[in-house]
Amino acid sequence: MALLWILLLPLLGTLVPLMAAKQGRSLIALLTAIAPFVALVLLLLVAPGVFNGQVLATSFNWIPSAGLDLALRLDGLALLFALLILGIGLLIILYARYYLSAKDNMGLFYAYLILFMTAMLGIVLSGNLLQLWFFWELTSVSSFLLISFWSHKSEARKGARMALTVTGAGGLALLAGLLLIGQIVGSYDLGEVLASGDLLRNHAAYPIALVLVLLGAFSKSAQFPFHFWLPHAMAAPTPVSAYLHSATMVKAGIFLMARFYPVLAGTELWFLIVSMTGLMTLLLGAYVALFKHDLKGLLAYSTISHLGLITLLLGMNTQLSTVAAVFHIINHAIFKASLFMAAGIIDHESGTRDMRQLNGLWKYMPYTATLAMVAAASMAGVPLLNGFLSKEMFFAETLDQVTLGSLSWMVPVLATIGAVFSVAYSARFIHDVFFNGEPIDLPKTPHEPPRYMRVPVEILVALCLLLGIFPAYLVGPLLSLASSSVIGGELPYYSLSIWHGFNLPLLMSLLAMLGGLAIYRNRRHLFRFQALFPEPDAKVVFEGAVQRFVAFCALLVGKLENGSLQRYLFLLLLAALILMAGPMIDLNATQGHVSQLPIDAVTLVGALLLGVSALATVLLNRKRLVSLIMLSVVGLLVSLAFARFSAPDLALTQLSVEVVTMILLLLALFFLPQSTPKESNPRRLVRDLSLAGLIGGVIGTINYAMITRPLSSISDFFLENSYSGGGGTNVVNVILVDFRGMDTLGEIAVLGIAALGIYKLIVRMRLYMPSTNSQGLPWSPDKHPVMLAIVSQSLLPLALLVSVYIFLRGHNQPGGGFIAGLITSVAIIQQYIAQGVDFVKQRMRIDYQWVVGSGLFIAVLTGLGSWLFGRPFLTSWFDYFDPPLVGKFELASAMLFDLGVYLTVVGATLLILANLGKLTTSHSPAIKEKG
Amino acid sequence: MEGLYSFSVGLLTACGVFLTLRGRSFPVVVGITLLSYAVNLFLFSSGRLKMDGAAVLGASQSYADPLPQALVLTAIVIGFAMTAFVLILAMRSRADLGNDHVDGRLPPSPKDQK
Amino acid sequence: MLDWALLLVSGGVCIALILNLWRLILGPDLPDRILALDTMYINSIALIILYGIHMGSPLYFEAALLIALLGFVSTAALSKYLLRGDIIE
Amino acid sequence: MLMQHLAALPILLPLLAGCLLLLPPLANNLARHRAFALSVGLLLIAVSTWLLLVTHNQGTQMYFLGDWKPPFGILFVADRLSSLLVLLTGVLVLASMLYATGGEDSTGLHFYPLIMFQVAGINGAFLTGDLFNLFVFFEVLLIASYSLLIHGGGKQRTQAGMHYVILNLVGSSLFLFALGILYGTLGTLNIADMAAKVQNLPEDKLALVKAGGLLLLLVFSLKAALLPLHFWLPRTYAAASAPVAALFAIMTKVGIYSIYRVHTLVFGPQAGDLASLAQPWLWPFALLTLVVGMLGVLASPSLRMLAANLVLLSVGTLLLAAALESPAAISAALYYLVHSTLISAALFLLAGVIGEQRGKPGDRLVAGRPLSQPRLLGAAFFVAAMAIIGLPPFSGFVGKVLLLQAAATTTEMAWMWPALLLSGLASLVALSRAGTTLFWRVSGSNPTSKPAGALQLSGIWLLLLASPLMVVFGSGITDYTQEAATQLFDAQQTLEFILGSGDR
Amino acid sequence: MNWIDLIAAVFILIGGVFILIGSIGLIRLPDFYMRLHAPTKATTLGLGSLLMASMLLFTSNNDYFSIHEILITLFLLITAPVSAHMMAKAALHVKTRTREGSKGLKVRDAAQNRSKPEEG
Amino acid sequence: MEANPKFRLLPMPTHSLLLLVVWLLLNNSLAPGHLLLGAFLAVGIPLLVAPLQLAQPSSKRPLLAMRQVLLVMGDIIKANLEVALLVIGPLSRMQPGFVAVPLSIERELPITLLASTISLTPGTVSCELSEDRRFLYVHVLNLVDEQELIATIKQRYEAPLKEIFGC
Ligand code: NA
Ligand code: NA
Repeated sequence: MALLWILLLPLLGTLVPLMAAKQGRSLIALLTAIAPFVALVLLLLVAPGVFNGQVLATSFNWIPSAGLDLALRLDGLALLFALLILGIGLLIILYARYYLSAKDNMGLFYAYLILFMTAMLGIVLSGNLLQLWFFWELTSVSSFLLISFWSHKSEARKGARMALTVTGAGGLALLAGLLLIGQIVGSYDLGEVLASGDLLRNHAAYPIALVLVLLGAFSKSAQFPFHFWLPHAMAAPTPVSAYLHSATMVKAGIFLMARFYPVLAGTELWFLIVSMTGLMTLLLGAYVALFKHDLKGLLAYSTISHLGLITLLLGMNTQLSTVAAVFHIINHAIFKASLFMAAGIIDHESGTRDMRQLNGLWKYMPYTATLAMVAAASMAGVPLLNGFLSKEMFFAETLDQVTLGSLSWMVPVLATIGAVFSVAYSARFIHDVFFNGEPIDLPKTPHEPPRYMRVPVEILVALCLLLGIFPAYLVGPLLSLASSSVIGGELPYYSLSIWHGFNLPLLMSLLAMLGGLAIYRNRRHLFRFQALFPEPDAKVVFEGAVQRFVAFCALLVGKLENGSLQRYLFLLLLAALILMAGPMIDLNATQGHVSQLPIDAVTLVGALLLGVSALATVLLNRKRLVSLIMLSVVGLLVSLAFARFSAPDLALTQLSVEVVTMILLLLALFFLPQSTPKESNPRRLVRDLSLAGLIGGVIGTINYAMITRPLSSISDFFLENSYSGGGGTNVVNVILVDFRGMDTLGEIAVLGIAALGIYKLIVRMRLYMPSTNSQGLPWSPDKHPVMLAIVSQSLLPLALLVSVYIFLRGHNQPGGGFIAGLITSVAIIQQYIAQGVDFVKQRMRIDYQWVVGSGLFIAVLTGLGSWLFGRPFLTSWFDYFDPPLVGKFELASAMLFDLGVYLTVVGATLLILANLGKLTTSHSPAIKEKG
Repeated sequence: MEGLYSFSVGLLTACGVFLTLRGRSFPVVVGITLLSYAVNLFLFSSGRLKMDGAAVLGASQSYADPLPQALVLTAIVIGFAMTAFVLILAMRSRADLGNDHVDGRLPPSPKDQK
Repeated sequence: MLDWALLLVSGGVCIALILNLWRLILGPDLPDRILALDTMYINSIALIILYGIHMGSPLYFEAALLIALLGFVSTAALSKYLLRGDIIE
Repeated sequence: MLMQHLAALPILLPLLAGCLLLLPPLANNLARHRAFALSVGLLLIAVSTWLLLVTHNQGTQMYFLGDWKPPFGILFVADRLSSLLVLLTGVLVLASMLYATGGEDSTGLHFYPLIMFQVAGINGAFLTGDLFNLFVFFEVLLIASYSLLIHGGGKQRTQAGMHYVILNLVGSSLFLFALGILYGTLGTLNIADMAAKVQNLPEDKLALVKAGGLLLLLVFSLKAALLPLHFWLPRTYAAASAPVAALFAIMTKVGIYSIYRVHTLVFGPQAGDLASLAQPWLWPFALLTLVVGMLGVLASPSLRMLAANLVLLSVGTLLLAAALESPAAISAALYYLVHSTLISAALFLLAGVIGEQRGKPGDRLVAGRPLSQPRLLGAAFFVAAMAIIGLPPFSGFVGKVLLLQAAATTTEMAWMWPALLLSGLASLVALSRAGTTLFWRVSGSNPTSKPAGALQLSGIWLLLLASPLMVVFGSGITDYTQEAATQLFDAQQTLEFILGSGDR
Repeated sequence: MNWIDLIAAVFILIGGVFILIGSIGLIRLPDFYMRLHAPTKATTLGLGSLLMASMLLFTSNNDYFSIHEILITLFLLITAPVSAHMMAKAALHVKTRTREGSKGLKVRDAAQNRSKPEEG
Repeated sequence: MEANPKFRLLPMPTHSLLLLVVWLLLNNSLAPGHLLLGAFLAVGIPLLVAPLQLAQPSSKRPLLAMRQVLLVMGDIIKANLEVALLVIGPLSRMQPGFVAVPLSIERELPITLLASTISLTPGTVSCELSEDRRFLYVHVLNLVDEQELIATIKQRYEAPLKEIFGC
């Protein structure tokens, strides 16, 4: 339970600074510190148990199906890291209180910082692989926030982005690796995973898993070649650098390697990848650090090289090297954190971090200088300081390294060279800043920092000394505990004494000292030599690379999505062709076994006319009006075909729709060019023709194959139940209003919505009307020819009567609400054509929108009516009445439904056409637009 | 008869497809209308062809499959609504963009296409 | 006799329709085409009536009636288009 | 009494509301429209939740329209899958309406009625058990979406509209061809009945049915924006006004749902000679969609475009899952579907506010003046970005992990893992660039733009809040999705259930 | 065969002949204005007689008076002249060619701009 | 309905009658039910459409009107025969031409009726009406004697119309 709180407290703690943001800065800092402090206390309380050799663990189910549990696990390694995270974290909080200026948003900063702390704790305490990854990514994110804290600075943004991208990518690799491990082991529980090392190492996928996990670790721990992001993360406020980029986050990668050491290490592959990467990084970092003029830059590269050192140690596959690694983790955390803080103080008090300006600060801040010098000495590995001890162990390990066979001698040599440079840059840190003449035009005159800003540094430096002098007592137990949980077994013998007598490691240390000092003394030449090489700015390179890639993507996308509908349609239709043609190829016999109808002359002629007029529509398509007339011929013939093949309702519908469509097309054509320019090049034409031909062919074939095969369908049911169950003899109509009433409801909804949408379009439309026709003749002045007006208006009542007739008989004979509606609208449109919009508008003031609405409403309501009788939506009701002298007649809910259809159709068509007509009339409808 | 019918459907489809692939809005609309005629005939025939069998009870001895007829009716109406919308949209695009090309911008002239 | 007449006349109407389409494609002017379309409407009324008689079913009467109405409307609309361009104003 | 009609309510409620909004006393009165529409939205969520609970506890709900039993009448089927999507739609529409109250609803006519009809169409598509009725509902939601797309007017919308509408018109024609083929061979329209018929199909109809099924797949893929039919998506979504784009986030899912439904039930593993009809096609193209989505995400010049391409990414991901054709994959996909839909919707809304507050540069990814609510919107954007990238602690990572796990046992892993992980990386790069540019690369001051109102922003928060909740209650949700997926794949049981009900 | 069928057959034949002639005229006549005469007239009578036949037959075959065909005739009688008129107006407006040698071209020009015809 | 403020139950009595007849024609029956419904529609529809009707003179002499109708019917049959013969006969014999018929009636309805009759009868189509409605332009398929033609039209068709509408 305590474990949970150790994690939860800081999490809740993130809210504290946010809520306290209005308070004074010291108070914020104090309040912020409470949660981590309590967590630390809790940790120390549970620590004894761990020292007694048990592994504390608690776990709760979270998302079992994903294998993700909230599982906490505290062993030696976790304890060590948790201590570092919380301990140094608290110091950082104190330090940041003084580092941040008044204009920085302190609450936010602390919130981010604690969030990060939580994430780190989550990593080290987690007992479930997925949960580990969860917190791993959380560190990337929170560090992004911290690095970009001064978001107005370009380098802060870029640095943060770079860090996020690199570590994020690593995180994805890690996820893959962890999932793979989980798959191999069959569980994501860390305990089980750690228990199945052999299974893993012998599994075929081991190399992949290893590489993936290491990618994660290396990217996080800034190992070559992923090291480049770390220096640019220095754009962060120094407390962040001290915490994330020395003590904790960059150690997460190390932690990961240590964590999985028992199951992944011990193979050739592990040695080669890990140790060689480590060595490379060690040398590179140490060398580059020397040439950095920025204090933090120097420290950053030194961090890189020390991380390389630890990695190298972990890679060397011997138990002692592992112990050394763990020991150096501790030491590096301590001295590097203090160095960063010192650097921060210098920066804070002198206004710059450039060592070319910073000189002889000893005079101004002797106390800080002393602290910094001790820490730097420890970094250089000077005896009596903690850095010295782990470095000795390191040298010792390099010496009995045999895996490289006859080349093994290289390891100690290269290690020494690395050490030489680390001495050199440490020397520079000391001499170039605190001595070496007078400061050169500093922004401020430096002086000692506020009392409490120094305290953290003092504590850490004290630790450097104490650990350096009494290692065995102070760090011995913790070290052995942590190391044993890394090795996962009995520890080898090792002594933490300062003096092992004169031996090779000591000699190497001495060489390093002297060599380092020598190099620093003659640095001018080295700097001059280094100046010959251009110094690439990783930020620029990285950004450039990303931008080039983005541009490339944009190019590709532009090529693909070239905004040409013709291409899109072509692809769509081509896909359709392929998908339909594929199966049809397998079909061996196109013709089925159903006896076919004989061809009669009339139908033959009809087909001929249909074909010819369709072709004419295409061939004459550039003369738009002509092709429009042709189109309506096609429509006419199609409806004749429907009539021919015993579908009178379809014939009627097709006829009326076709005429309304034509009127619509005419209205539109008036505002469009009267002819289509010739712009398709021959290749395009051939392409389209062949595609069209092929699709037509395939559709025709399918159609033929289909209708020459027998069909047993559900329709018999409709024929049988139409009268008894639907109360109508016109089965088609009964299907429409009863069996499949929902389709009809949807269909009229579509019509109504279309009308609304079209009205939307029209209201905002600005079109000029052409002053002459295509021949250049002016329009006839005779707006409303007399004869047309007279005849149309006398036809109107007749037409309405007919539509009533069609409507009423619909249920039993061809007809119905839809056709009736179209007849009505056509009749009214005829009035518009003959008499004009204004004439009609003045005389019949109907808001067609309401007609549409009420039509739909009636239809829906009719459907809902059946609810009153406890029947489902659209359940129809009908009955026959036979009152005296009126005669037998039927009443059916379907008729009411059909009335809804009727109204919707009328409303929709008129809403469209009438408003389209208004388009060129004086009053523009745009006034209606507002609300 | 079935062959003749299928041929006509295929022909209509081809014509519709070809026009749909044109670059200007009006021919495209005409093409879509043709295509929808073809579709309706196709869907209609899925109930097989029948003469003298209107699905009105008592009007004939054996009836044509009424279901596809109902479906086609729905399809016709929906097709009408859609055609109307795309047509007005084409006008709107002429109004907003100053040309009647489906892409809203005129293509490069044939010369610089090559 | 009757069937014979029906067959013959349907043939005649078909020929008529073919002639109409011919004129429709031939043009030469738009009025010719409108006239041809109008005639087609009327001839198809004839065809439907013949079909109705042949089938002996009144189901197709409405179709004929409708064509009569709609043919007029579309002819009027097309003519108005030639006259005014804007058919609803 | 309502209980008995529960399965129909998610469709009828918005339909009725749509009508009422067109009639007095509500007609043409913005204030009343807002009040009414929002309350309907809340009601819709309540109903959908109820339906979800009922289906989850009492099993699949069926609703026989007109009291005609299957396979003859149309029926609505609310199983776990469809109820989940219906609820998702409810949340989405409420959010987008809340946002619209900020003023987007008055930049054109009939906003709320159209939204209502759109929802009716979407829910109908999710609930119907009849293939032709599915077509009808597709058309309803399409026509509504056309009208909503051009809401607010402007060149881009018209231009995008032309492409969107015409492509979908052709798509609808193809749908009808497919329907013709399937009815002409199987003689039925009820999806379950089709499945039953397909299982013992006469030899000489095989090819035809196959053609029909594949054509259907094409149509659904067009709606789902599967490469190479995806072209309409980016520009359409980028052009639409924010609340509309947010609602559109569900539209691709309708296509995906249809593929899940039809090509699992009718052409699924048990379909005899037509088993796994879709998979060989889905595989390569879903993968390509993912790749193109990645490119698009990186290439996006504006936040809307970015969000649109993120939708494309999710489409690729979801169809890859469909290609795996395993309950585990579908279960993961469902979780991911809900998550990605909500978050991409939130991104569209955010793009809207950001665009407004930045003035001239709008939501284009260039330096501009500071926002008037940087903290608030920054936080929202940060959450949305992390969620969609798949970074903890938000819902994205669960979905990713589940998908990766589902793929891990298959041979396709070698393709799918890199694709999924890289798509995550691409979004990471793109969104970090976008965010830092929009919120941090600012110059000058922001005198003019007024801060977005609480009601408007509540729409965004509603969507974003879902993400952490989906993580916290992950176990419950994943259990649900798993059951939904198993139910989906248990075709035999479904058939007996639906067709058996005809005798009862 | 009964005599009603016979009469009907005759009507049908007459109708057919007129319809055919109308369409022949549409092809055969040289200019628009002349073509206009053929269908507008021939069809009225043609259809009329067809409808007569239909009336006869339906009335004889069914038990009721089937005279609704009259409606169609009525419709056509009302609409046909107006259609012709509108088409002629249009033709005049777009200056459709007239066959050379046709009389009253001055009148036609007057008609084209709906003004008074100048005398002589 | 602002068009005509004073409400009349039968705004167009003749129309109403016509509608009732047509309704019965449509239904092919005299059943009381149809009569009832027909009557209802005959009253209802005119009420709906009345506002859209331009006021027109009503016929003063129905009997004369009847006679005129029959006469025109006869002429139509004649016309058809003539035209048929002309069409199939040799084209060279035809002498097409335009004629301007001066009008002495002004109201729209009579003019319309006249024009229609002209169009329906022997080889004439009324093409255009002059702006001032004083001249009706007619195309003649075979123009033998212009003056004679005009005279026939005026006395055979226009005169009766004048009487019927009493103008
Ligand atoms: Na210096
Ligand atoms: Na107009």
